[in-house]
Amino acid sequence: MHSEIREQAFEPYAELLQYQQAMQAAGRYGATAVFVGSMRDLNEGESVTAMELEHYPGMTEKYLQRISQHAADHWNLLDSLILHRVGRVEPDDAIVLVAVWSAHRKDAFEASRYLMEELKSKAPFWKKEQTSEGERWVENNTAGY
Amino acid sequence: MHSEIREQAFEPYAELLQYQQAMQAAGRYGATAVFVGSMRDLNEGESVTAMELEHYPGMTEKYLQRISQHAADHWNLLDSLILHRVGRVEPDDAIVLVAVWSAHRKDAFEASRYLMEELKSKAPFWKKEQTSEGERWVENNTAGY
Amino acid sequence: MTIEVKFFASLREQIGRSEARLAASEPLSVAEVWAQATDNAELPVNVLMARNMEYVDSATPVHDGDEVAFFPPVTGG
Amino acid sequence: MTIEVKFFASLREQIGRSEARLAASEPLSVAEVWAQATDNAELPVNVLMARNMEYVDSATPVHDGDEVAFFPPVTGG
Repeated sequence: MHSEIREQAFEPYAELLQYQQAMQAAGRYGATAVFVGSMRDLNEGESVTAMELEHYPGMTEKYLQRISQHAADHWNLLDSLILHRVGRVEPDDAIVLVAVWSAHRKDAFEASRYLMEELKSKAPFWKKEQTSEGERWVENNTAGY
Repeated sequence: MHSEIREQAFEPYAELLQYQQAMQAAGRYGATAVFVGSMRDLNEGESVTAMELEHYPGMTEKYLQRISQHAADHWNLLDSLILHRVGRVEPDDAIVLVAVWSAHRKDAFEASRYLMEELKSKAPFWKKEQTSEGERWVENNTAGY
Repeated sequence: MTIEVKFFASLREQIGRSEARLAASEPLSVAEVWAQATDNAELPVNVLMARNMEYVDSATPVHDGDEVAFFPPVTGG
Repeated sequence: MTIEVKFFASLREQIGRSEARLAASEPLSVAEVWAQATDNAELPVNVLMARNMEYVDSATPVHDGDEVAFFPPVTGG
């Protein structure tokens, strides 16, 4: 179970593979559910050229750790991984990676979705977009359900 | 939108990355939901050393194509990918990869789960396990909900 | 008319072959195809049936040149 | 007693600073920390509040050495 804030761009599928190999759980997980959130170059009808991702150092890490632990308590999981980018982000960059390994798919699907919804609704991150019209704070995350 | 039967082992995250780069949709997808089903070395309490995956050539491909099309009609997706292994499979091998790209996470999550549930309940594949006690056909897929 | 019949997985092993070709002189349902292809074996309760690679039920009529398949519950993914 | 106060994102920009340190002689609630740290600015309706990096509400009491943070709705992921 690992969660981490990243200040540099990361390639989510390479990270996944590396983490999975280090887990040494080959043959035990039947189900891996993954979500990758990437930066789009369009939001609310405007072209977005870059984004500054701010967080609350200390609280953000604590919050990601807590939801990971909650998922591990609530579903039958072998492991989970959360990576979240901060700092200057460009279109197509990965913003967030959530991955969950389980023996069975129900647990993997539900836990990955739980982690994303909790992260989006409560983890202290804030996005400021740079658009052709200037800078603007993103005001609300949509509910995913 | 692509679905394919594979007779050789594949590395799902390398396949994902390759497919995603070829999509040329950088900046348009904000959400990628992925599911990987892998072979476990234990099932129903018995050690499983290998598996033979049979399919119905023609119907299986048609069925995967149909559920991909249904997902594209029902959710707002940019693309989807399904790879499914057949033939002799060994523990830790990927059996299935499902990936869905969308602007928003709700569509990606729901469509990936839909594809997996349809695939598990209706796509014509059959597993025969080799265990320490001999060979046995897997009799039922559990419902994922 | 000629009908191609296929069996898969455990059903193929039970029946002892993967394919059969029926020559029928009158219209058949899927259930009748099963009966003729298996020497009137009992149709298993949980068997799945396809005609021309589409799921159907046992009452579905079969036409000349159709491919009819019988198989157990699927276990992919 | 001493209280560390933090502001994030658009709230930080509105208030014009990211941190403040309060010296208080009597017990305070989170709402009172906000008032003292912002010269009695109105508490925004949708503001989120944390004490020692845990979400709290505006009535929560604050103790010596606590860190209290105010920020707008989160937009990560």
